[in-house]
Amino acid sequence: MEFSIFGIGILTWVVFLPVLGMIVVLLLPKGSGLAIRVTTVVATGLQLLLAGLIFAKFDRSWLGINDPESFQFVEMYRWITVEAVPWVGRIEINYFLGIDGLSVLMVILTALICFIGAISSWNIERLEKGYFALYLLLATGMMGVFVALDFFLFFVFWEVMLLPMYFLIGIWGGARREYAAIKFFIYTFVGSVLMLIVMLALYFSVTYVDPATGEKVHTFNLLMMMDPGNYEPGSVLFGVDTTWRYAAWILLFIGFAIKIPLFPFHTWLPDAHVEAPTPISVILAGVLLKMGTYGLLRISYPIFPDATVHYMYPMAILGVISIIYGALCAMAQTDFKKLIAYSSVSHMGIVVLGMAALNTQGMVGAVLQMFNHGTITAMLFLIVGVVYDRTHKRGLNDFGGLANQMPKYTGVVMVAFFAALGLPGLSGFVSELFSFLGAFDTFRTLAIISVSGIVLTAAYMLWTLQRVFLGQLPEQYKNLPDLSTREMITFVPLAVIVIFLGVYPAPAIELMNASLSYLVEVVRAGGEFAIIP
Amino acid sequence: MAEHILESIQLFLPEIALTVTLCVAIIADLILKERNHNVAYVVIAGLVVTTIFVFRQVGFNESIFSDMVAVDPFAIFFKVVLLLSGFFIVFFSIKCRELDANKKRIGEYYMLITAMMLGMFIMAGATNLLLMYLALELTSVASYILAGYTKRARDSAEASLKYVLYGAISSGMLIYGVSILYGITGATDVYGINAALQTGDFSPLALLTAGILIIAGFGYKVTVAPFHFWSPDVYEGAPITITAFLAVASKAAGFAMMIRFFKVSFIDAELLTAAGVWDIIAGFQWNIILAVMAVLTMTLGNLVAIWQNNIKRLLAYSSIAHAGYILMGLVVLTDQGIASIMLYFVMYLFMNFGAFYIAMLISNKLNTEDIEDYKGLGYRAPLVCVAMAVFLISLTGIPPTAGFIAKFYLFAAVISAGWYGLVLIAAINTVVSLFYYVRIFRNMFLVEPQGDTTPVTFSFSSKLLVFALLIPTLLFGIYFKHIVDFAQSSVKMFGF
Amino acid sequence: MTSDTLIQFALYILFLPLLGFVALIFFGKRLPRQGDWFGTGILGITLILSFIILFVKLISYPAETFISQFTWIDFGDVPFIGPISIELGIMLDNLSVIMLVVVTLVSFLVHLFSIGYMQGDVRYSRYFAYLGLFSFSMLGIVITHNFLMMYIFWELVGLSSYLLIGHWYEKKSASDAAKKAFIVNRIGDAGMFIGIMILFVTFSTFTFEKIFDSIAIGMIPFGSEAWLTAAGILIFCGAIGKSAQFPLHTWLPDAMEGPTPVSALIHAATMVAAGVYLIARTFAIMTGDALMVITYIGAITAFIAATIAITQFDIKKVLAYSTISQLGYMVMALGTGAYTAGFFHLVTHASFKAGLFLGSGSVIHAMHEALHNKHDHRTDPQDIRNLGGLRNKMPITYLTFLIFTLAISGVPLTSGFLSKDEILAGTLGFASVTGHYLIPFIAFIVAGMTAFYMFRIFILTFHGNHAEPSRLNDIHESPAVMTIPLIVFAAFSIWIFYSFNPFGATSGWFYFAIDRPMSVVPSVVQPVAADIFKEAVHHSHTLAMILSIAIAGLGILFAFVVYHFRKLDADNLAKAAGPFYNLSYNKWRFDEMYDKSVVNGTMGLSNLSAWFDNYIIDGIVNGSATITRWWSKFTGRFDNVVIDGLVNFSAYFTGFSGLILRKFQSGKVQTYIVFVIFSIIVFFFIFRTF
Amino acid sequence: MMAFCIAQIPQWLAEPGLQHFLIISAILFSLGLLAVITRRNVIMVLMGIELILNAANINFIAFTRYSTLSLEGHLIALFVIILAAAEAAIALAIVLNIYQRFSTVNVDEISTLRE
Repeated sequence: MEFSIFGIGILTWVVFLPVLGMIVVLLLPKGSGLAIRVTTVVATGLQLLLAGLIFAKFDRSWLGINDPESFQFVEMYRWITVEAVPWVGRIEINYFLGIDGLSVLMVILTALICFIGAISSWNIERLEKGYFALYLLLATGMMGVFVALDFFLFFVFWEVMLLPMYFLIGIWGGARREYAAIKFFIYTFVGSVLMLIVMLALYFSVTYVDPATGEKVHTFNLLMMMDPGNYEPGSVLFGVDTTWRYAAWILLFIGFAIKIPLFPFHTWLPDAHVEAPTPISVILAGVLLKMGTYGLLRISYPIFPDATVHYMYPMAILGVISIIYGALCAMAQTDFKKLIAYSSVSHMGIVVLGMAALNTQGMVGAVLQMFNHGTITAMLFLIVGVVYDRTHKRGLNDFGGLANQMPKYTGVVMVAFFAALGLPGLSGFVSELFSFLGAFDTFRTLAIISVSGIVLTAAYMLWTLQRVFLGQLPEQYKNLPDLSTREMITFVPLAVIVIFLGVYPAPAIELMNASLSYLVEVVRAGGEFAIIP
Repeated sequence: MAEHILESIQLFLPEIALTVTLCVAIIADLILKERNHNVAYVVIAGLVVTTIFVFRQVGFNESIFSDMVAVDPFAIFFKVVLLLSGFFIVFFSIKCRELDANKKRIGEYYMLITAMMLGMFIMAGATNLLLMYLALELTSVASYILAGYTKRARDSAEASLKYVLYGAISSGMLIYGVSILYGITGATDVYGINAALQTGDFSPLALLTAGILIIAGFGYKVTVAPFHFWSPDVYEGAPITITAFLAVASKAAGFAMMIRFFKVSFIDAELLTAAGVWDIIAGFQWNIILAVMAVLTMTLGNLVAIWQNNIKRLLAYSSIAHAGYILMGLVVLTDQGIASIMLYFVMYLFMNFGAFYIAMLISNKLNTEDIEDYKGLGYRAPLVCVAMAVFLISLTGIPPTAGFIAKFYLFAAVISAGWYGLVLIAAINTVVSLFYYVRIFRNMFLVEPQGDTTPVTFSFSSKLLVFALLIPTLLFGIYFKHIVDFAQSSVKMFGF
Repeated sequence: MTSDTLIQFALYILFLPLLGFVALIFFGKRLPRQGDWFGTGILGITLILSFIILFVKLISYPAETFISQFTWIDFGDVPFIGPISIELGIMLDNLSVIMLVVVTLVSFLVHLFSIGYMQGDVRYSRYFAYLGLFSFSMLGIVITHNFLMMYIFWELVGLSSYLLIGHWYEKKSASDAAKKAFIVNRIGDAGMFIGIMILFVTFSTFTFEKIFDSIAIGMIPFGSEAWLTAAGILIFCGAIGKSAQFPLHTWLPDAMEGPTPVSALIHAATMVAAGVYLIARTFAIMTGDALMVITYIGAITAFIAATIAITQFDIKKVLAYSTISQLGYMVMALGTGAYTAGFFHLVTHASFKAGLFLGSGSVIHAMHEALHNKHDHRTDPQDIRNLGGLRNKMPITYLTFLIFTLAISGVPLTSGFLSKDEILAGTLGFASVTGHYLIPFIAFIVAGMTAFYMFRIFILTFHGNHAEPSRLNDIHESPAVMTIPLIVFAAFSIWIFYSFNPFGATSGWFYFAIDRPMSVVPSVVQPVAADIFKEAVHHSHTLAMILSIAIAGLGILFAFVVYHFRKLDADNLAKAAGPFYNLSYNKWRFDEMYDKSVVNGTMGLSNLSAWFDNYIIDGIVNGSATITRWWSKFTGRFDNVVIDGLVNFSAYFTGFSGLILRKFQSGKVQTYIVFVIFSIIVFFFIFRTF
Repeated sequence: MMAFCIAQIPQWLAEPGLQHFLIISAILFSLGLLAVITRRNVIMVLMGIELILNAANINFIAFTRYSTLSLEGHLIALFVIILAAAEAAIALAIVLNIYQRFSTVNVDEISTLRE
């Protein structure tokens, strides 16, 4: 499956369109605020368009995961090739892009959320130029992570996203923005340093023989790393179920768990969310968190199947803890944004539980949950943004009775909230259902415990609904305006997706079903798999 | 004999060119009436000539003056690095307001720089302990004076005093150690020493004494803990240009000398494999000592840097930390390690000079070196501050910048040699280093300007220089094939 | 008329209300009269359709089951499990077609009633939209053919009930009640969800028949009957939630905060009966133990609720508790195996209980106007102590209410008598087979109590003299839209619709249509076999009838003695009862108990974990909070330091050690040299060994 | 008689061995360090440094003398002496400068740059 525009692959376009936009933004003269905004929206809009194209052209039956033949829209160019010297073989770093069932949904999500975020960034006043430039750079970084198939490239994109985020939170954030920004920065940086070490270890363990020249080649190609045959005998990560492999898996896992964020690595999230400006919170919750789980599925699972199976139970336990713990913490919050931040912890816990189950339902549930959580949480943060823009308050107890004052708004809120608490007919339910079904198949007790999470979620969501939207409207809010058209534009697409996927999720599931089933086979084949009752 | 000397001279042209430059500079300084940076241009011309000679040496792998100096890819690589930094420093100095106080003696300043260059060139090539010592002294003596060369008299006078005392003692230890080594092996050139050590009849204790004393001597030059104590004070007191020069060039030269000495004289010819993994003669595990020193250095450098408010001092500590990282490359005893060190120096040159240069520009304009005064600068001088941010990010080692590639290759070398503990410590240190680097651009961007908010503008040439440093820093972050090739092909030393 | 047309009709029935909902939500305000007639009309159509289906089905295809399904999600051939594809679809059998009529009928009449009752409400069109949504979800439950859809609509009725209870959400009590209803239901649903998971993981399908068939051929979850029983009980948890069974019954009385027609529709006739319907649907896979649990839960519920109903003064609360009690009755009936009787009671109860609620609604409506004219906003129109003597003022309401009361008390010639009588017979039969005589005992007690408290409110509302006679002049009979539904319901509370023999339903069409399904569970865990049970019931039938009539009469008599002829003073009785009275009056203190244990427990836990998060987790990563706070206290530069990147302990530690280390940099060159020499010596001694 | 006289001279003094010189140089070296560390006066510190260098010189000479080596040792010694002179010159110049600035040559008091 190939597709290119002006001879440049579609994935390259998807990834680097925002950078083009950024360059334009930077070249625009000072004070041309409108032009800057338009450029951003157009750039991300085109990105979304291309994502739609990918969705249309994507072949549902191709497997991907560790089979280079069945990746789609592949682009592979030599990026860095350091010729062989006596002491190391040839070194290859490739510009290797491609997507399969696992990543296609994430690509679409990223494009969508970036577009929505761009629109909701409209009313950023301070230093527009810097803001939108960084925003676009961020978009590129995120998109790149989801399409890169070369570990080096993956890592570079992963890091590229780091700094824009730091500045976006740090400059345009709330009162304690510096604290939040640095916290986010340091946590993530720790994670990526650990990842770097594993990456290098892998890189020295994996070689393949170039058929052309017959020389040994070290490569960062993820797919090469997934093939046990490519591991140098005697190299550190050679073999199965070795201590080093376990260690490497754990390092990687911590790196990703920080991003997810999984209990107990989650404490950066509430701060970052509370301080970040609304569009950035949206990006953060909508896309960034997914990079963690995506990383696990794309890298840890196929490369270390043995370790994955070995650690599936601890992983699931962490997932369950996150589900319940996150929900409990959310219940205790009085800050609207913080509450939603913790709800993210809880919902991402479901993802982890689902993918720890190592069966198709679980995987599908997990990845679908990644997508749905992306859309739903994006809505939730936009919702907070709306009241915050109008009143500059976020306290749950500062409000009440908004339902009468802002009916449209409340309608949107209803959709988002009930989707978040997993009401059937809305997308959240489907993904949770399959995650739990999958989990129950593998570890019953944990699944049963974690189901209590859905009760807690209902509790705090409804409580919030009651405190903010029901009851009597305080005097000072008697003339709050309802949603503006721009805000409606940000909400409607998300709401439509949430409802549609709730009623008929098949289109989304078809995309990934084949790949994920295959991933399950790959992983289970890699390690001693046992059902834990 | 005579023709050998003549041939040798053929290959000694770069150093000779520098010597000539030195003399010309002195004369120029005498005859030129008005006291300004004219001498600088003489020096630049000299450096250009030297560059030409250096490039004519590419590909040679000889030992000249009867094993006194080696002209091999290794030396040439470092000479290139030194020349680069030499050029930059001269340009910096032209821009530096700090030096204007005693314009009268500006000529001396440049010729001393040339002298340092000469010394460092010889350090890069020297294969004889005596010559190493002499070159070291030449460099030091010149830098003693340069350290004291500025208007902020008290500080720099103190700096130079500390420097001279500390330096003299360290070199004393070095030469004492050398004397013992001479006694053990009966030779002063590294090949002879190596040959003698191969036989294996020597008292390890004596060798250890000699080795540690020599390490102390070299350690002072490359500022690795626990022999680094002079550097923060000197770096702070010295003019910023000299600080930069010491932080990059003399460190590079010192490492070149150190690597050559340790590699060539302690390598075990039997155990030398084609895979570039070499082992050292039993009896003196200097690489363990260096490993300990590396850990100490990077940790101390980073931890103390957190507390600095003076940008020069902060960068001084950061450069100590970097010395620690670099040392790892030597510890692992592989050509790959050495290649990564060389690569590191190229990257380090650009990013560190960048940081120093911008610190200098800012102190030129705002006349401050205090990080607290950087608050909100990002809004007053966006271009320069963004550049600064890039340099700092690069120093932290975050892609896509040169710094990342440098660290990447270094860590790669260490991991492939199996020193996982060491690399883990280094990684943690990298995270720690984030604290203070971030603090600088946090002050620049995350804090509103206080008081004076007028934009700060810089001359075109200044900006040009900034770009000259910025572009490589970013370019090598995403495309580094050739530079790596160059480094890897330059590992070759004469003899091994 | 072919099965396809029936299926088509069924689909219309299902989706028309949804259409109504969507239309009213978006364009409600713009429609004439805010679209009340639009909504009502839609329900009218569905009512007609479902009557058609009922007749066609029972006359032409009494034995068939029609299914139409489509593949919702197809996982293809799943590794290590085999092909999984999830079908959604609808199923028409006698059970569902009868239920269809019940739901649409009640819903339609309630719509009609609401037009009068909700006149001039702030969110008039929204109200009808929600009614439409509810009808849609309820009908979904009725005609689904798989557990997944069952669960989906199960939750959706929960949603609509939430929305309707909270219709007047300006009142905190209302929004509280709504929240409570949803969450309590969620608890039950969670159980049901687990039950469904057990079944799906075993059979990798959701459809009833496939699951039943595979159990019939001996496949059971994880190879043990215990899991099957567990599955049964867990699914029953859903019913516990929805049908407000003990111990999750507390939400229903609070739900009376909603508009009275809503109470009639959702919280009396249909949604709460869904639990019973669920048990009826899944009866085949219920093991003996599971059924035993169900029986006792039902009995306990019936008893507790009845005891509470006796002492309440709020007319709607009394009706609510009587509803709970009656639901308990049905559940108990199904548990004992009196399948048909239980379901039959569901149907009859639907009409007369809905009627009772609407009746009370009409009373409240009238009272409300009266009070409004008097500008009296303190008096509670629902408190029976403020009522009385409305007999002549509202004759239609009075008469219909009388019929309903008779019906619920199980007086002959009413539908209630037929069903209740069957249930009592069932319990007796069950007891005679299994020896659990507690069940029939409770059943009869409850029957008596029901008669008593129903007549209590009846008398206090319509007989005697009004609390404030002057108010009587302002009280008028409700308009036709409200009285017609009452009359219809009253009609449906007569025996004739169900069986021509007023003393036995077994000969009626209902028993012909509905028969207890064959149990599919393995023989070792089989419940009492149908034939044995039938036999036993047959023997105890007459006894049951006589007893029930006697006890009902007794209850009614007692009510009249106390409240009409005032031969006994209620207050003295209350005093005499003492602690029992208080217990009953305070609803057995369930709410207090739950608040203290569950609610406070959860909140405490959540606060604890929040604290834990801020101070410990953030602490460990961020370092111990104490140190950080200590830092901030002693050097007031916490934020400064924090911002400088010393966020966390590691950072704090880092900074601290940096602080120590830099002390070495004393500035004295000789000190430096000392360090150098010292470290040289140290090195020397460390590495001497090499 | 003569022989007797010679016989009187202790053997180790008659022909001192390598060790003796090494010991001397070691002692000198230590003394040099001691001076460097303890003396507060810069001049004294410089003298200490001279001691260290000369200790090295003694080593070189001794080694050359007591082994069948070339004259390298002597050569090196010469170089060292020269360098020592040069260093001393620079150092003294700096000390002078210091004295002008601080009007003291006490090393302890010259410690404004620290931490």
